Amino acid sequence: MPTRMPPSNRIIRDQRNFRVLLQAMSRPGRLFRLEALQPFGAHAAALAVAQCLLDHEVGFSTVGRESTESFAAAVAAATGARKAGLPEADFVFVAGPDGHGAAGAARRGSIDYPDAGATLVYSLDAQAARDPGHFRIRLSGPGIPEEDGIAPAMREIPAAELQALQTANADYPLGIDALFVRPNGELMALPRSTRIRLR
Amino acid sequence: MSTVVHPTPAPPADWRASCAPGHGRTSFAFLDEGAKREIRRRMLKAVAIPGCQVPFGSREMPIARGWGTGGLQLTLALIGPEDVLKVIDQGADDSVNAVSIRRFVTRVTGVRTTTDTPAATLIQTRHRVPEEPLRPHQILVFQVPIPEPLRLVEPSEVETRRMHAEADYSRMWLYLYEDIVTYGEITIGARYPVLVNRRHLMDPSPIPRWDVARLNRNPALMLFCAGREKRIYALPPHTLVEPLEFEDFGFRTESFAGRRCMHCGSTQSFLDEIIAEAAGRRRYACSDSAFCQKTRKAGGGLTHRPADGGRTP
Amino acid sequence: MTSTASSKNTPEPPFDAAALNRLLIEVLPAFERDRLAPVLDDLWACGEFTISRAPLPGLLMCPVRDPFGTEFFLGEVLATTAAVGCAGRTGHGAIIGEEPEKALLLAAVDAALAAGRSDLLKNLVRTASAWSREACERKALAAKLAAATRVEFESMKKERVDFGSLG
Amino acid sequence: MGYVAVRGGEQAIANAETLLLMERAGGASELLNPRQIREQLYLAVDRVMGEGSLYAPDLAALAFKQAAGDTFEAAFILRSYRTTLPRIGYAEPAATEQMRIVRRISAAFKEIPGGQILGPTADYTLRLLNFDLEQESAQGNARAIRQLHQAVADLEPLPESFPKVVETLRREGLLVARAAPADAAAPAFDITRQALSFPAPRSAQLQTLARGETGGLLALAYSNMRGYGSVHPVIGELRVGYLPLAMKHPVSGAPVRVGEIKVTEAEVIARLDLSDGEPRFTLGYGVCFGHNETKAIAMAVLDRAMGAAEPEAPSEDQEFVLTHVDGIESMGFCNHYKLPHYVTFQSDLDRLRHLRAASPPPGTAGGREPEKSTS
Repeated sequence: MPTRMPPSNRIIRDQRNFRVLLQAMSRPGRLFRLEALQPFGAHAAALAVAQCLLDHEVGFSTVGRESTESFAAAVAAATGARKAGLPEADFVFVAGPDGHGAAGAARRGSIDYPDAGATLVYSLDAQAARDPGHFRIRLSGPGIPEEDGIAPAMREIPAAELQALQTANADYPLGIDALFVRPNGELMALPRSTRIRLR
Repeated sequence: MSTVVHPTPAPPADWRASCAPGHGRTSFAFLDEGAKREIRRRMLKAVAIPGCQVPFGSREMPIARGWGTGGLQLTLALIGPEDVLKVIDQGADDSVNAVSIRRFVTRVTGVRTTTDTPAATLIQTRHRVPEEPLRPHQILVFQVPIPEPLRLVEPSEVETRRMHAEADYSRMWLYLYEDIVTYGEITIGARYPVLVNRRHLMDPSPIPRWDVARLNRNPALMLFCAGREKRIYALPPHTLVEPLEFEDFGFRTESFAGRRCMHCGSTQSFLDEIIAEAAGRRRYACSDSAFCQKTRKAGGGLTHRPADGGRTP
Repeated sequence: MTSTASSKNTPEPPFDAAALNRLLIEVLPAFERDRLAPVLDDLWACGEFTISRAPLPGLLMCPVRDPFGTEFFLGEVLATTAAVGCAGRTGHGAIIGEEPEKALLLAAVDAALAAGRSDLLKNLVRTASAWSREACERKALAAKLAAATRVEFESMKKERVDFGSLG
Repeated sequence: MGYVAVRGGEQAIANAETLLLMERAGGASELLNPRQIREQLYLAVDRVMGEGSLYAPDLAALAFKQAAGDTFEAAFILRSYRTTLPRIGYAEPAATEQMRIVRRISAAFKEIPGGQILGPTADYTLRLLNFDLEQESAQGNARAIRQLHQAVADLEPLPESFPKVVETLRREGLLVARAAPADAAAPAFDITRQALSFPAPRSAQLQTLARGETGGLLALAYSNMRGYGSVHPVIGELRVGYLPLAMKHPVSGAPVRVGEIKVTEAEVIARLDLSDGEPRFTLGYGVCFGHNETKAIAMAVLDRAMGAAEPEAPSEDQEFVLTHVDGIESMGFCNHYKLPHYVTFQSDLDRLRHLRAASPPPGTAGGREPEKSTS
């Protein structure tokens, strides 16, 4: 009969981080905190997400303004996941707040299996400026109790990127699900079920 | 070749120890970590598309298919050392299947368990939603025998997939309509179909109609899993969940009018019917055993919101 | 062929990595676990080996090709893998079954050959040659036993079968 | 009427387990050694491995002992053990041409290259109850085996491997072609990692059948052979033997042998096909762990039956076949009805009593048009 073995640190961290991810996905637009991966670097939180969810069964892609080679190498080393083209990737890691069209190009699932849509992980920059456009943005939908919606907790995401997500998710339940992480482990999710309105 | 690497090389003098049975296996919560990752990925997708059935590579568990392997896989993929677990079957913590599942999970994780609903962080359930209200930090995991609400009207998976894709639920509506025409009543007992987020028809698992209103805009996350049918689905907190009903023919819950629990005297909980002795005299007791005990301790004074939203005729 | 082994230590063939591995894979399945303990003790005695990953049982998914060329998964096979270090190189061993000792042995052979230290395998190769003869005989016998059930339907016609004797 | 589960079950469960132990091992006979099971009840062990989808003879024998000979239960124990183990990798695709043959027959051709090899089979042995086995003599067995060994000493051993019988047909252009290389190169679907969806790719079909329950496969295949379907199989070749397995070396990438596994393979020739203009034979394919000919043949028949363009019988309906052949799933679901269902039953009782109390004669609800709510 199986008995209990002392769990390793990695097992415990992945479990805790998953619960944080699950809470974040269940409560779109709100701020949560992951345990980031040491040594802390620019993408420490994104790598913690990767380690929690990715392995050799999964294909991923990286996009962003800066060179994403090292980012992709770090994800592959941390997880054993294979690199895939943007339209085939299960996970798309975005370096910085600007997706450079990733939201529009990523897989959105099929009408029979909408869950085949990709997950985008935006690894935000610690120094990014807050976008004033956020005062006009309202999120509503499952996981959000307020009838009139809430403003997203992370204000450095360009309003244009949120618009791109809203466009990608216009044919709900087809769509993509987005996670935004800061280097310190802060996390916010915007699943496709969240309506993003510009007032 | 392997996913587990021992960082420090062992001197071969120890080779006998390294060949001993069970050496080097680190497993927490029974499932291997690859299985957990897959289930976790699917859970996140299920939450992102409320009420949509997400396929997953269901693993074989040491309990039989149909006995809660789906719920158990979610519990094991969710659980961590800080959790406090509650397991109920038919509302009761001491029902044989609940005992068996609780025993297994504690054996492979060592987590604390409770029967007290508010004290639990993770609740695995079969056929009931606890009577006491859930809180935002709690997760309720349902064991699901048949995840497809349309199975009642269509046996083919290909066809039901299409119906969900097109949000074409006309055959379900027709079924309810014909039921009313034939019987003057909707005859569905438990497993009453609900519409989630105004988009996906969902099987709430075989909970009584009494519990259906508790799904609507509940502050806790609810996860559903059918191990045999390999489907996960979810209700994020505060999600709109509506039972199918006609404007002039509303959804109705079970009625226990004029009856009370023989132990705690509650008139506001779902009751089990018990045949006492050979005389065949009927008596009633709370299905939620933890709620019943609490009510008794409080001298019958524990009050809470009726589950039916005042719809009982 | 490993070139760094000193000529005086060159053991008998077969002696490239693939050949030695193939030989061991053929003979080891028939062995009881405890038969390998003295072999491993002897191998470790030189002090050149370290266990870099202890033997671990796991599942090997087994794909098969059907007659149309479609590849599919027949099922999983219980297997054990291990890694052994030798002179800065890592050798890998894998074998069907829960067989930690055999996986270690295979890994040690792989490590020694990868490190160009075939001299460390001298005793093993001698033992393995004896095993090899044993295995060859066993295999030949199996092939002969199967051959004994070969039928030629054309010639069967000539055989007399007394159906009356079957009652 | 009411149905209430046993409560306070902790002690009852423990006692039930001990009672089970007593049933299995409380008798006066000597306790079974798993090794005896592995060697002497090898067909049961093979069946457990095939349906448990895990090739591990020692563990299968142990599971068979634990399950007191219930193959469903033993396969189930093996499957759940799988769940605790990591997948260490993938073997190189095995080519069954390489199989080391212990048995190989063809019903399609009288003479096949290499000859028909009966191997260990009971096919031509009368199924008379053998009372000699009540007092089986180890010495007597050893003598018989020794005699056979002596008798074969001068025989020409079988070659290492044999060509496939159906390849002869293919060379003549009488058999449907292999899939285009592009299709063949498609990665195999893995139903243990991805949930099956329909239409299922061929790789998923074969994997589902390969781990199917022998009786379930047989029942569906038999329905087809009998007339609820139109596959009239001719066994092109049935093989039992040992399949060599290799995996990639983690450093060099070269294939390295890791051992061999016993499998049974059936290729059945069935029905004509006109899809590329020329009439040709089609083929059904079955393969499974261990020695289990019934399963391999039934699998091959179902494989072919599911190739029907328009399903007309249950065995030709891919979804029907693939969702009902898994022994662990069907047995689990069948038995789950033993679990308490008193909440759902209470809910049904409520409906019935409500109907009877109101008791409207059928049809009187007509004239009232229920409308969809605006929700």
